[in-house]
Amino acid sequence: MTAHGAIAILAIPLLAAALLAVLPGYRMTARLNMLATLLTLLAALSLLFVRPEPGPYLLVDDLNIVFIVLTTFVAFTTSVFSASYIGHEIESGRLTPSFLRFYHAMYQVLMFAMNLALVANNIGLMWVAIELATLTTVLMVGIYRTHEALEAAWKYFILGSVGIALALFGTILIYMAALPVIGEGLDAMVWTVLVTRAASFDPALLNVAFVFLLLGYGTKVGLAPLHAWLPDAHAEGPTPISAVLSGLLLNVALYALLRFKILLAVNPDAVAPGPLLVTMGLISLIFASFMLYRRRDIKRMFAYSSIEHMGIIAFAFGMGGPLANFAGLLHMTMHSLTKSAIFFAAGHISQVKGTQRMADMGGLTETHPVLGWGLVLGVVAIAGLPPLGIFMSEFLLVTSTFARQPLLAVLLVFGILLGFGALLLRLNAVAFGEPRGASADAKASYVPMFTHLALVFMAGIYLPPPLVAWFQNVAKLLG
Amino acid sequence: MRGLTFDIAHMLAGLLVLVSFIQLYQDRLTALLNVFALHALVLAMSVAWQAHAQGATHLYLTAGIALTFKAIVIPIVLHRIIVRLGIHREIENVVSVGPTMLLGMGLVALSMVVMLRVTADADPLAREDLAFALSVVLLGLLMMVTRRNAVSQVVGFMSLENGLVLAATGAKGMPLVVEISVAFSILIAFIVIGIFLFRIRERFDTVDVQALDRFRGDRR
Amino acid sequence: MAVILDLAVQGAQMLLVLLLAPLLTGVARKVKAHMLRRQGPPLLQTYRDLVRLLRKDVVLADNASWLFRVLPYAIFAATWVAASLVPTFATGLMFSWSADLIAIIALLGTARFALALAGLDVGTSFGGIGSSREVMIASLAEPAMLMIVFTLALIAGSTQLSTVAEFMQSPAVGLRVSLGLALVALIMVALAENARIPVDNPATHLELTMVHEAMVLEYSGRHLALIEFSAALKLLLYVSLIACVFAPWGLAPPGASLPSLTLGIAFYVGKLIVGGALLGLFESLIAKMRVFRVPQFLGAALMLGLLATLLLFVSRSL
Amino acid sequence: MAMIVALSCVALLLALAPLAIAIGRTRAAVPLIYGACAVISLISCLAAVAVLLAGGAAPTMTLPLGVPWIGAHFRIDALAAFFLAVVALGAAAASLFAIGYGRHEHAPLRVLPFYPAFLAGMNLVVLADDAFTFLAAWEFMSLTSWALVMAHHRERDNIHAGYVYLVMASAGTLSLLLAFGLLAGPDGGYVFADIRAAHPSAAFSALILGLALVGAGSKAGLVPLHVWLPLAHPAAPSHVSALMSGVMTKVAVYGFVRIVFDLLGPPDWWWSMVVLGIGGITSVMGVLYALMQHDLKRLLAYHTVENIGIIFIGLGLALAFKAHDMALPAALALTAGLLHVFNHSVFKSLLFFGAGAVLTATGERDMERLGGLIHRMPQTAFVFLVGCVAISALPPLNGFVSEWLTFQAILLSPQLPSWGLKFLVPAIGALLALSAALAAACFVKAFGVTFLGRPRTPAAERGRETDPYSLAAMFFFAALCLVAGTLPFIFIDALAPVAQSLVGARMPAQSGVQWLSVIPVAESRSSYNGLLVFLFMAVAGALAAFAIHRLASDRLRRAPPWDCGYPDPSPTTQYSADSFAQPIRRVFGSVVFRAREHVDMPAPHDPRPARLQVELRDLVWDLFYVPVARAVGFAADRLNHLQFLTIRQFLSLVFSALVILLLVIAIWQ
Repeated sequence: MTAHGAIAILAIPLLAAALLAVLPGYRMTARLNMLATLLTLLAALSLLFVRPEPGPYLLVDDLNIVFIVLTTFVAFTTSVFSASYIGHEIESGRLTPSFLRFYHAMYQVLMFAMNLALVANNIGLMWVAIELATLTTVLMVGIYRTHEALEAAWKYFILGSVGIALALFGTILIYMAALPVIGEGLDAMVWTVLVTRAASFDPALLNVAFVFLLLGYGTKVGLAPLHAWLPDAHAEGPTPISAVLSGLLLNVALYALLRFKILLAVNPDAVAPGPLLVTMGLISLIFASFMLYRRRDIKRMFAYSSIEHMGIIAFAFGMGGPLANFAGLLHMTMHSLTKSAIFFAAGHISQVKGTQRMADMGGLTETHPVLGWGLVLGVVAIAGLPPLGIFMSEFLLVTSTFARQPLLAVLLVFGILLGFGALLLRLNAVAFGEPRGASADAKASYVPMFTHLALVFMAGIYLPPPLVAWFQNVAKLLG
Repeated sequence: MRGLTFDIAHMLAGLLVLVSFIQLYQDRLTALLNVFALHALVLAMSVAWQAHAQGATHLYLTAGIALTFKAIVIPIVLHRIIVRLGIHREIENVVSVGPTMLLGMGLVALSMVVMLRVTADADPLAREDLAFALSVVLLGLLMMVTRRNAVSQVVGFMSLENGLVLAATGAKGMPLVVEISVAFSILIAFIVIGIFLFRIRERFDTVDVQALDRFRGDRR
Repeated sequence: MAVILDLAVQGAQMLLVLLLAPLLTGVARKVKAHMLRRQGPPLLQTYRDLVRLLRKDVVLADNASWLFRVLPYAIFAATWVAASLVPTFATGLMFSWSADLIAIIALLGTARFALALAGLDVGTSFGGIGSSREVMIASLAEPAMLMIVFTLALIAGSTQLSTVAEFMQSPAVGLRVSLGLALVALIMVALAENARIPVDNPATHLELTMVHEAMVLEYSGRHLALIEFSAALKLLLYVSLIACVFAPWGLAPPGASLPSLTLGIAFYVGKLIVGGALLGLFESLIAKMRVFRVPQFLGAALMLGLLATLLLFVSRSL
Repeated sequence: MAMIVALSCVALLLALAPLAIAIGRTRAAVPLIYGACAVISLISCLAAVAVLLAGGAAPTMTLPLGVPWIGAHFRIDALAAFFLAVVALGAAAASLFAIGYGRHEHAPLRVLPFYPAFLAGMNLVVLADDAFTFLAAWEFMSLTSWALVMAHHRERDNIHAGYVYLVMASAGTLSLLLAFGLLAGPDGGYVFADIRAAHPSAAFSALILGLALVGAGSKAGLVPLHVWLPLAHPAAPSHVSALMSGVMTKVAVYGFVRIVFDLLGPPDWWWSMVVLGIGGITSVMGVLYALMQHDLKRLLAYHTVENIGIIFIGLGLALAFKAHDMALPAALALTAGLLHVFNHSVFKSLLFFGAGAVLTATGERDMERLGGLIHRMPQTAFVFLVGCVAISALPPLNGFVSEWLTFQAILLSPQLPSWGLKFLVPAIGALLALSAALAAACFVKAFGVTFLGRPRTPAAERGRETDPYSLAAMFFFAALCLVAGTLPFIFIDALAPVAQSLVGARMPAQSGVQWLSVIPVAESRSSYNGLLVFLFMAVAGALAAFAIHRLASDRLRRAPPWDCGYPDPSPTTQYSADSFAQPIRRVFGSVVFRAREHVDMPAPHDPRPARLQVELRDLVWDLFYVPVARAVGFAADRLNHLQFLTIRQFLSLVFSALVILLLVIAIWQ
């Protein structure tokens, strides 16, 4: 069985990108965009059933299959959302058709890059893919060409490229470490080979490599203090891109980190990556929670909440162990779904209100019940309240941590509570109270938002056994 | 013969570090660009030497890329840009030269400590190169941190990537993937920076990053 | 047969307290008058007052509610039941176990609750003054009283008054500091609860000082009679409580013969007269205090009670 | 069987929520939803009672929900059955009340969907038999009740109330999360059975106790974690307030009992000192707060705090006795506490119903603007009066029975060997007595100012008697107060299996005792017969009335009030709620609330009115919460500067992070 499925999830976006770059008219292109992402999703689903053999470049295993399906799914729903969102942008004249063409093409390129990063079996290839993803998102963040957008894109670009450079250095170091054991050539960069031989690598070199990889890919993940690009990029870019950034790109970067964590975990003498991850995770969590209190821009606020949750996830993987890893994976999945749903809501809300300032929004549950309650549900989910999925992951994480590292767990709980306080404060102001701001009725497609929320709700109550089995395998893999 | 190869590689790599220091020392944009050209040149030479030493022909390609793009094209274009923007004036460092130098020294020492200790059993050629490469990377980063001006930051970034190339070539038989990706990334990086400088020029009368920072989130 | 006798004795007790309550008040008044070199009303005057009040019409405020008319009966009922549950001339009566000392205190609480509500019903300022002050006093007197109950319960190992009284007769109880403290506290509480000097003055209608009288200001006729009667009953209750705990002599044991019962009654009447006399004496010796000194007075009682209890808790374990 | 019934009731309730969203706008929605809730709750209440009385093995069930490899475990043992009965009973009555009350809801869609979900959440907490299900249900209960608090979100206070409430609630949940983390251990034995099997070390147990106190206490409203309660309970619609105050706090008590008595294994003696201390302080503080209020619903909410304190006193005593393996006294104390749980749920719900009826009749919650309602709402006034008497722990109603039992337990405590308890318990007794007396004062005020006297505003004059559904609910609970007060042995015996399972002994059976009286330990020691006391009072009262009307006079004339000769027609001359509390404020307030009175008396020639201003400070709020809020705000401001750095400065952050990590590596090797 050759890698048809794996090829497909790469080929479809590329073709679509080429097509979309030339086709005019936003209705048709938007539909084409949807269709392409749908096909990609189907291809990804096919991977569940027929799994190609790992080759020197491509690999599909338990770890990344989850990510691939998640990515393609969110990509699809986002494209549905984007269709209705972009339509409004065209009408309001924030985007010109030519830029729209560019936007759709870039969207597909981004999909291609992320899928490539996920299925890449070659650490160099993975690096290239993530770099490509960064560049495309940079261009899309700057697409509105307002002062703020450009500034955000510029900041993102500089910080991102520095991060990516560090990551490359780390990759080279890994190769150097593999060199004496595996010998020159391609094999020394193939992950499946590396992981089998990693036990005999030079541990010291691995450590330095991991430092660079942590900082490099950590920048993409948005861990504090490397997070600076993230809030602005989320706030200033088009909302679908914010959704994709928070929901997917962060995960992809984190996925890269996980690959290398496994590599280190195999080597007995290497420094345990756990403590580093835990520390950065806690810093991000608490820092972001404090930052939440002074936010006035709705999208920027949820960007910070993404940092917070990335911190929690990093913490979980840093703690390790079957429970914590399971919690981490679950939290990552739930966070992608929930956060993108929230951005869908936030996007429509800011379109209706004509602003992103939360001070100009209020009483949404009165003026726009569906949007308002959707936002409430989303925030409730992201805050980790039952019966939604994130509650389960936080439950598993906190309970399993406290018995092992009471102090860490207390810090974790402190951070979570802090962030919750801030989110709830804003939610109360935006969703309840006297209606404020414009009250034009929203021309929005609620399907993507509520699909995500429904899935999160489902997961909070009942996790299907196959999914559980996957997560448990991966959790074992992560050690 | 082995000894000579090693010495020359060592010398070239050391030279690269030295040039990085010179870069740090510069506080005029034009001079800075020239020095950067030199930096790229030395890089090209060292890469070429590595190609010779390792007998890896594809590294000559890398050397060529480095030479043409970084040593020639980019400096010229940047010269153009700064002329067009009319900023030949002094570029003020955040940290004055002296402390910067000291900091640089510290970084080099650090990278030595880390690397030499790390690759104790790796082959010495690669080891030296790695150490120097790391210091070049760190110095490039230091440059980005200590300069206010966008162009000089870009220069710092590129010298950082030079360090990467040095490391990549130092790694024996690293597949072509890497060179391509490096070149590719530099290319893209340069184009995007160009676009940005251009757009930025449309809107602001300077590329000074602080001007960008005047519009910051939540100040609205 | 025995059951009939028990019932009779129980009934006798209920009637006895009813009969003797006005007498006690009369005695107190008489003694006070004598101390003031006055002749004072005859002992039976209180009975006459009650009867006259009962005969008179009720003049009801226009906006008085049905509750206003029900409350006097509730007050009377609660107080009467409470009073007839305290051993007077015999212990271990048929129904004496149906409520222990705590319950008796609570019954008085019910009566007070009703009285305070009555003060608020018509919506006059004086009624309000009376009720608010009454509850303030009660909120301090009740805890003090309960501390005393604790003391007794810890000594006698029971909150059942009959048991306590029998225990107090037995030689097992020595002379105790706690008992002394408890007695003092009990007397202070009793004065406060019965609106006697120095806490309140049953005879005054000087508006700003009165508490009990202010509450019942709007009552007249049979209602007033009932309330006065329950006041008398309450006084009797406290006197017989003190008597049966601290002077348990002559109490007829359970299932005693008729002669010993009559002897008990004689003893009891004697105790009442002594108690009333002492009360009158005390009241004519001391002056009334300001309303906001009362908390300190009762706080002292509470502290004494708590001290007594603490001593016991520490000294012995049942 | 019972389990199936209970769970299907929960499922039905959950199913009602989406239905309510669907039909919420129609007129039939209110009676339909609330009627269904009432019926379902009644059924599950019956099921619970059946389990409680039948005894025998506890029905259990496991569903493939929740944490995948564990599933959702459910179990109805005696404890769960008792609390399930309390919850379901309160829910049934509240739903019945709401059939009438809910009609006045102006935005039913904000109440109807969340109400059944809230009920379901409370049921689930009691049924849960593993940590995840328990906590999920617990937090779900908070969440849905929060939504109900936000129902009238237009008032600013309510938004603040909702905020404080949900933050405190999730703080509590998180601390329970930590507690269960310790109980379950690192590899996650979340099922209660496993937790019982494993015994944590002494230090851990103490930690768990602390966490349980914070977690359950913040929901139950222990001082100083009570601040959310008087904000949130009044903000919700009255039938929800009744549920939150009367039932949800009991669910919190259940959580505490479940963890400390059941899961945590043998207690340490000093734990009881902590619990007793907090309970005593809570009871007195709660009633003092309540006395200072003039908002009827807020007064009731604060008074809930007091009763929670009384319950925890009972639980603390039970802990003390259990720690010294004195099983019988422990059983007595525990029964007292649990009986008070039931009683309080009954009369507090009743009182909130009354407050709701007043609110719908007059549109006023502020007692200073009410008065004289007994003339226009006689039936409501009557049931409210019953509730007041019951909650003031006065015989012959039920509040007295449980407090009497608590006193009996206190009187047994000299047998305790440990000295700390010897000193503490009498003081606690004094506090309990004090709070009981103050409670009476508090409810003289509540009833007197609201229902008696003359109406203070036109709104109060326009009041009309409330609807039959509400009245039915209120009369039902009033009757229950009387039954539980006169025939307490039924409930005491029903609680026997609970005590048996938790402290290994039970109170002597009361049903056999002659004349149906209650004898906690021995007849010679103490006994109480509510039935006889009630009968005596009834007979005595009737006798007196009969005799007087027959033999003396029964004539009656109406006349203007006397009032010492100069009655003032204006209703403002009546004693107001604040002036009624003034003596007690002067006695206690100056210490507890830093109460200050500023009198502004104009000079003789000056026509402006004299003013008396009273200033009360909530020390708990000032000492605990304001500093925390300040600290968070300060940190947020400081850190917020990081948002406004230049790119270069961000780069230097990255740079320094890199250098530091390299240094770490260099040093570490």
